[in-house]
Amino acid sequence: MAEAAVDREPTKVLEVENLKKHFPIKAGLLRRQVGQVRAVDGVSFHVEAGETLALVGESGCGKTTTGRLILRALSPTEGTILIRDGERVWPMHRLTAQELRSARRSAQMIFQDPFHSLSPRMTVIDIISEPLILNGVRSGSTRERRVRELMDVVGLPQQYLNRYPHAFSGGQRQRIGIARALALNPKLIVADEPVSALDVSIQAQILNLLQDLQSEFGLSYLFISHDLRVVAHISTRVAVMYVGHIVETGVTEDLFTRPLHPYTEALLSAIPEPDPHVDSEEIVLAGEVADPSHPPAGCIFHPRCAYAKKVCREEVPSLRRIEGRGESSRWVACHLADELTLRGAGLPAPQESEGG
Amino acid sequence: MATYIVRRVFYMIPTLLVISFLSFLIMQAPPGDFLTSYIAELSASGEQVDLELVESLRATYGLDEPWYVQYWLWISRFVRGDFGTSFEWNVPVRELIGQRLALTIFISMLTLLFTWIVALAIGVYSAVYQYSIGDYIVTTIGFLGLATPNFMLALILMYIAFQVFGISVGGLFSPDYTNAPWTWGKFVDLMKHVWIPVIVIGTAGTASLIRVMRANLLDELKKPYVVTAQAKGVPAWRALFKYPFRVAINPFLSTIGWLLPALISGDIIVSVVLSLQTTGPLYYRALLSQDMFLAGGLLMLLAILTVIGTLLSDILLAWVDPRVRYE
Amino acid sequence: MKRYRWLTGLVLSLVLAGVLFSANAQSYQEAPMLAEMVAAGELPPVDERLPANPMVIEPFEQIGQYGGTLRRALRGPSDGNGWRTIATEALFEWDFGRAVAIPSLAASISANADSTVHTLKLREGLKWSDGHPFTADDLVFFYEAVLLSPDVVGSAVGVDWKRVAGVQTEIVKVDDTTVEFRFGAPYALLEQGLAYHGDTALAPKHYLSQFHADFVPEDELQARVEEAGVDNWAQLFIQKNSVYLNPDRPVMGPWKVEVAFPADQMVAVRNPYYWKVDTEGNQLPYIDRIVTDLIQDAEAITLRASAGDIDFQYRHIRFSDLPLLAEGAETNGYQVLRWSDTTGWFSLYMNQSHADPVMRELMQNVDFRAGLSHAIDRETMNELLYLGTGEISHPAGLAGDPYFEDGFGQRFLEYDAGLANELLDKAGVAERDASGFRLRPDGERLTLTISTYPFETGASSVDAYELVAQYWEDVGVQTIVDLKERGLWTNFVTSNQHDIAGYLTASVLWNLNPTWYVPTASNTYWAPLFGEYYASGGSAGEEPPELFKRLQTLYDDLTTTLDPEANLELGREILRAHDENVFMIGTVKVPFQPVIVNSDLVNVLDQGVADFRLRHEGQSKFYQLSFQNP
Amino acid sequence: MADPQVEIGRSAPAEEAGQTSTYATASQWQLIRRKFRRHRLAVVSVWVLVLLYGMALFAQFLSPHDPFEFNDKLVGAPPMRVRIVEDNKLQRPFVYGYKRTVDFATMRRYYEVDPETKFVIRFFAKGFSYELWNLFPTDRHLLAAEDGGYLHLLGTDRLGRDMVARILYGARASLSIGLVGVLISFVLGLVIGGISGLVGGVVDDVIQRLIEIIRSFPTIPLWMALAAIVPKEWPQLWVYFGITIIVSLIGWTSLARVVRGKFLSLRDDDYVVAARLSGGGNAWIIRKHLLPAFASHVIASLTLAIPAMILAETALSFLGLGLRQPFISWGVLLQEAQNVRSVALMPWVFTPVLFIIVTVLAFNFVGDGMRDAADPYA
Amino acid sequence: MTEKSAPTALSRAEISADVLLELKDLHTHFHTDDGLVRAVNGVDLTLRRGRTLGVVGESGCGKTILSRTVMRIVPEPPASISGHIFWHRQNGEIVDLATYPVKARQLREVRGKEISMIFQEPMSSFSPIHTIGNQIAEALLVHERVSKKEAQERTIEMIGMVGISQPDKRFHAYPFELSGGMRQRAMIAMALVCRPTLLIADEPTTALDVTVEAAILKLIKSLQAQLGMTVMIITHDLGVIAKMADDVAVMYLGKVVEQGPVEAIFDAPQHPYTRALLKSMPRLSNTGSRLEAIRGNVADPYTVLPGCAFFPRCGEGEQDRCTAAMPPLVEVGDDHLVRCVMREGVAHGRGSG
Repeated sequence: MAEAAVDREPTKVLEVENLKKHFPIKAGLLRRQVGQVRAVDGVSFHVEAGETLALVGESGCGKTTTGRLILRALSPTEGTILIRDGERVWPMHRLTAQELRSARRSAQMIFQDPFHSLSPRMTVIDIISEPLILNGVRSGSTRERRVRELMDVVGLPQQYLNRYPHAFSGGQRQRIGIARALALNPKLIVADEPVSALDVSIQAQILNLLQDLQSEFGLSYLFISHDLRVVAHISTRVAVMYVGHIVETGVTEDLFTRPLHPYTEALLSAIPEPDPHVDSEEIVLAGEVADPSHPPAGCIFHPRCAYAKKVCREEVPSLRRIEGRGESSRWVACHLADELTLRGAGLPAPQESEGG
Repeated sequence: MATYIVRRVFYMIPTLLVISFLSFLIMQAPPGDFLTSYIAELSASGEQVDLELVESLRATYGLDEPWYVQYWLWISRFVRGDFGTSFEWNVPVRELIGQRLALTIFISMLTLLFTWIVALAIGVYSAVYQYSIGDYIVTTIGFLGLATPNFMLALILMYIAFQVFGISVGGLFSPDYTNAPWTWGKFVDLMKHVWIPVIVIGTAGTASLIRVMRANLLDELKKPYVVTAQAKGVPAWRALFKYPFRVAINPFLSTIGWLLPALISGDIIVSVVLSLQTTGPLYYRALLSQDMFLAGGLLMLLAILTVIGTLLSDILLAWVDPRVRYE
Repeated sequence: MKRYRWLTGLVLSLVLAGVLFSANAQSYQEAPMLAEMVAAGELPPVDERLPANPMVIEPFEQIGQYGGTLRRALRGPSDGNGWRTIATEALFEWDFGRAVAIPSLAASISANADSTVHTLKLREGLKWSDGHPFTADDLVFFYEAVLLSPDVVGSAVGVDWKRVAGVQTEIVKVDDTTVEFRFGAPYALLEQGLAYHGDTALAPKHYLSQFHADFVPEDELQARVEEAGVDNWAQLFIQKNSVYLNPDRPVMGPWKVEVAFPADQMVAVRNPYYWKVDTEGNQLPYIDRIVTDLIQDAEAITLRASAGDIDFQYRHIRFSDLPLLAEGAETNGYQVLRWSDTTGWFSLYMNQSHADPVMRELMQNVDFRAGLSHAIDRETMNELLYLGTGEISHPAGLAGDPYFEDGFGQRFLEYDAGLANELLDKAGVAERDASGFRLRPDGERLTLTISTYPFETGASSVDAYELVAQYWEDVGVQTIVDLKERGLWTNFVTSNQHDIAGYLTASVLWNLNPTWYVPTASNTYWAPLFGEYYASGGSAGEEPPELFKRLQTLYDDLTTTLDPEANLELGREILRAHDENVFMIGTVKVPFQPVIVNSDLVNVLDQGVADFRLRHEGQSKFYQLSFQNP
Repeated sequence: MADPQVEIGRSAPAEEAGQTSTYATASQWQLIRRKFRRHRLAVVSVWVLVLLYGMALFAQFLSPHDPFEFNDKLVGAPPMRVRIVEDNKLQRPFVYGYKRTVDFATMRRYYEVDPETKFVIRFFAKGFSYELWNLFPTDRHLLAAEDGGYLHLLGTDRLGRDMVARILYGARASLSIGLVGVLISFVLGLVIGGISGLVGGVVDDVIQRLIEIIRSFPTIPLWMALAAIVPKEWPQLWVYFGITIIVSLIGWTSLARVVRGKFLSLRDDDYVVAARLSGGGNAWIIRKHLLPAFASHVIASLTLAIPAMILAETALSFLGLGLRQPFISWGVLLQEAQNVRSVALMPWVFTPVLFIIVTVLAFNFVGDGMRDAADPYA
Repeated sequence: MTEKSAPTALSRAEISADVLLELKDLHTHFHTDDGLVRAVNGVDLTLRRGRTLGVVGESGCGKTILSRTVMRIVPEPPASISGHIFWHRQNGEIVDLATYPVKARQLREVRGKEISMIFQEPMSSFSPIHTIGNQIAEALLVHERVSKKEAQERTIEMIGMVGISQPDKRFHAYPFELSGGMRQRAMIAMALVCRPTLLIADEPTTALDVTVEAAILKLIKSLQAQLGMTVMIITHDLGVIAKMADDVAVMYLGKVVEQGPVEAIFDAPQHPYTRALLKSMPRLSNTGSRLEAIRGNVADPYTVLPGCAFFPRCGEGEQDRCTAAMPPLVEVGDDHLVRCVMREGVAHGRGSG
């Protein structure tokens, strides 16, 4: 939370501060609220213009909820979300339904599952022009021109204009989804696991496309993923989430090679690198992921942490800046960050085989 | 779970109140009252009624009161377990219903048994051999049962029973046994009669159950755990009955509660046509003759059973399906 | 003393029955089942049970034998007339199948000079089925504590002689076996009236008074009310007073209900104190038991009958089922008798007191009615409904009714569309609209609605009236057949809302309920308003025109005219008015009523009259029916 | 790809095949049709229904006799057989008349084929006059016996009326009652279910409870009461609509549940969220996404609801609460036949049952097929 | 990779003695309304005892069907199987599983006892209404003459062995009461409770988080060592292959296009498809560079292209040679086979050298 407060510069496309989303749990005779699932519990981060911030974590850590909160597909319980588009700053957390319509031109979303994120009942042109229609592009011919343009941009043959999603492969569908997201020229794209449902070969196509689009249109990505290999490949910076909290952020390379949080270390150690020569010893975490409706006292990770001490069980660590532990600033929420020396991701593979 | 049940029971109270109110409105909705139909009945058989006497009767039975007063009187007594007295039968409603209850439940249970055995067997068959000729045949037969109007089937079977088997129709017993105490002979006599209603009522129910069973089972057969069982080397029949069948039958088991009201009402039309000594004809007659307390008592009883049945279904579902139980 | 009473009884019965008593004068015979009970000491000997002068009955065909169970079927508790008509007794009863009242519980009746006071003597020593004496007190109890009581109602059906010439009748006990009926005017119909509705006038005071507020302290009665689970003592009384739903109530009939509905089968067992004997001194009835199955569906009753499971019944047995019934008769051991039917017309009650003046004028126009009558092809209707065997006439009495004259009801019967059109034109509905329908004199389209409900008298009323409607449309009269639920129909037509009511018409003993032919009540469907005027003594309804007033006067005279010839002439004049005016247009009447009779049953009236007033099957006197092989 | 069904069932696109395949541009409904066609029984049933509705639509033209025309010469006559051979020679199709004898002992009519009277069947022959759809006055009929003759292919009823004509005319009411009833159920179900699913919260609770209450009610008394509310003064046509509404009351609750369920499940689907993020308001989302998404499911449910409505009409008629003669519906025809003597003496008056059965079967099969095809992407 | 057996040069005879499973010209075709799907279309593969074979390929390449064909648990019909599945028993007996009728008792005896399988979706692969203990013990009850009590004891032992704490308590747990990782462990327990010779793991970790995946893979490896099993692991993730497999088979459209020891495949991939797969894979080691994607998509399963199926997406092929006929599998190294005409020359060269 300190981070956003300290440096608020016009280069920041997205600023999130102390974002919370608590889902009520109702039970009992009168369905009274008896507790809450703290899906996102005080998250702060920002995305710089033109960069890709990866939000990583295991399933249920709250990263998808965070993504949806930013675009107000869900309403936050607490916190501020600012999206900056040129001179305009949208306080997403408190916009009315009417204002949101305008604000969403600045930020769009790409979904994980290309089978579910496209209406099976609409043709490609219908799907891509939907945001155009809804945002006042009245002329049909203008719309079609724009759709064709977008199809070019994402690499879809224009003759598929009148096809339905079911006629496309997963990769192509994801391209359609990307074209839809681009239709209104947003500044920020929240990409929620955009490639995890795709085959590896197609994954590469889409990742390349996302990178190309970023450089072409100056997009900023909030890239939500659980796949650290993909994250390593595409992101500028990484934020690691664990049970509703961000436990560590940093520039990608820095974070991968020198993790500061034991959870990041465990995550990195588990990456199966496609190289039979790499023989890493992965860290097996004890126990289960904490229950977000009954988070443990102290550090949320302490029950599974091999390094946990008394302080970890009692005090909640704040996300703090660690200087001099890398080329850029690092933030971590660990009491012991200064004491521990943690292992990074596997060493670079030796030489590529022929054709590499 | 306990709070869940308590909450459901708690919800039942307003529901039943609304139902009781609606029941009463429904009974009051047709113009006239019991005496109107009583007079019509008398004059149809040639009697001339004395209108002065009729007014006096109306006062005796409280039918001259406004409807909300009648409702209040009725419901306040109902709550105390006093269902009132049937105008027509001159007997307390409770007694009247009680008298016919045993036989009604017996027939319903028998029908249920018939329906279930047939429906489950056919349903399983047609799911396992989906799109086979056998599937098409049993499906068609099942639908045929659904499509044939019950009362028609009842009439035709009644005639066949009379013509071919020489069974004295109307009711469940031959005249000689009607009031006789229970003996083996009376039981045999009952069994001679009871197949007609069982088949007639059963066929309609069977068809839909076949469909449900087939659809459920088909859904379950596609589930990966069936492959798991197969991969374990479990014999096919065992894999079928231990896993998908058990899961597919869950929605079935949970409908047991829904049958509760059906146990009492039976299939009204069929029981009227066959003149069964069950509650169905009683009910039908009560509605027709506007025998208010009898009709109201039965209506409320059915509604209560439905609501309890629903609750029972849910509890039963939780019992057979651990997933629901732990939610 | 006892012996003396017995002797007097014997002598009296000999005198009254006018039959020579040839059997053993020392004793009466009784059914074996009763003899057993006597032997076991459960019952006094038959001689003590019988009255001093039992009614001696000559069986219809032969002396019967004791035993057996007679099987019938009824559709439900409201079907109670099916029991009443065969198993209840009254002060007078009809002779076999004839509208002739003969003393029954009454030993004799005499009247004063102007017939305003009738003195009725009961048989000596009559006993209720529980052995309690039946006396004049019971009659007075019924009349004063039940019929005239402001709090309790015995039944919705009253007695015919409650008021005569607007004055309430009095019943006065003279001694234990004698009562006087005191009327406000000479009264000519008492004996018939006692035979017709007499059974309702019997109330066992010793039993029923325990449920009556005049006889029981309030708290004691309240306890009984609560025990029975009813609202008030009047309800309790009604409950206890039912001869057929309450097995505890003592009766005077030949059988007493032992198991009542709501059991699936009603069982009635012989009344050991029954007070009729046959000519050989055998205490009646011959048959031990009557069982009545509760069968809700009429179709199932038909099947029961054709299976031979019904011994004697025409209730719910229909002409249209005859082919089916005839088929099973031989194999299943029954025969199908044909009793004459006295009501089975599909009549059209032309509302003479129509609320709409234009319509009323038309309805009252004889040309209009005649035209409509001529428009009906009754031959075809007969063919369609009754295979051409039905009777074609208007309802204006019937052969067998003393007031009927040959030739009544034969006007305007022939099917003649030309004549029909001509008469209708003449009646003022000559103009037609674009669709070819006739217009009323005020220029509106003439639309006749036949209001009826689905009933059956050998054929369906709906079919019959639909046919009529089609014939009328053929002569340009738009006709709608409006089917109502029975109760609603009754309300509708008695409140004068109809054009034409479609219903049956009674033809015998109409003098006891004259509404069929004389507008004496609102259920005179062809003139409800005028009837209401009469019934209310002019305070309600509408004063009728002269023609109808005359009918009312004629009827008033008929009730008070004792001279048989003069009385007959009054009745004939009433019927003649109908013959001339056809207020009720008749169509076709069912030819006969099939009666299912077990072939083993003897003493069955073979030529009966299917009529409620003659007590349906009861006119064959069930107490003297007997199985040859019980 | 753990599930082999998925792997083989999902057709991967033919991108390399440059031509635009029909599959690729096939809309939802085209795909549904394609999937539906695999259910052969359903396809046959569709044609059966087309035939039945065609019969209803052209009832007047197809009827050889006026359904109200009674024939006192042929009361309760058995079906006539169409013959083409006489004296071993091929003839134009014809029927023989009947010779009637009456047994007055049993009051029964007997009909014997009378080779003396012969009625040749003419196509497009003249018969009773009518106005087709109240528009075209004509007196042509598909089939009719040669002048003055009778053609009772399914026999006659107790008043000598032609069963063919009565069944055809009855089809008009019976077949439309299902459709109209379902339409009413649909509107009720859609509106109430939609509100329930969309608004949620207390409104949803109240509606769900209401549905529960209505479903707790035994249908027969509900019908009886409602049928009693239908004013007796109403003309038959109004009564018909009244009955239709009553019958439709059994359908709307289940439809409302379907609609609500679909609303709830679709509301959070990714593509709906996407539309919302594109700036779509509630109205847009409902119109463009939700309605099309469950239209097919709802139609399948509707199809399955129709037979229940048709049967309900017959049951109501049986109870004497529904339509009544002279109005003709299949229920009315059955009610008229509802007695033992018909079973025993003139079983042909039960032919309407066959039509009911075929209709109900056909709708059920079509509904089955529709349900399977409703989601072509599954 | 401590447990991984070092690649050794075995003679032909030695290899065959070591063979556990041999697939010869195996076809699994599905007859669907839309046409014939050749899910497995002529596969030749050999599994050797104690080793781990990784089968890798994109969705729709037929790898899952292949694994199920081995167990004969594909639905027949619509599937039809031809070719040979030679199963070498410990006692030297060799049976061809492809020849048995689909309901044969012999097949059932192999399944779960000699060959068992773990699935991708541990949630749906368990019956939701039976306890996991019940479902695990069933395999024992079906295959071995054991009492219920004994079955329970052995099941509990097995549950403990796969690293589930409080095994006697978890025996009575329902699947939904366990976390994803625990369920997968239970699934492994179920597969191993009869101590099978061959364990087929079909995408065992795809549905799991990365940390859980690591633990599960580790568990499989340790159990393999402990029980001396042979493992066939099906995955689309080359990372998993690299970590687990001794030998690799790369599948494309129902065919094995390349197979060989894992090092050979990763270090010197011969088939253009294998190479493309490896290159399209994002790695930690080359985060900066652009990925090399394979163009296009996996072809329609209904259409059969003449020649090499990969040709339309292959950048290296030559129209005439590649589309002429299906290239044969040629050996390019020790146990290293490839199905590519472009390698034929190389192969010969190697083969001769």
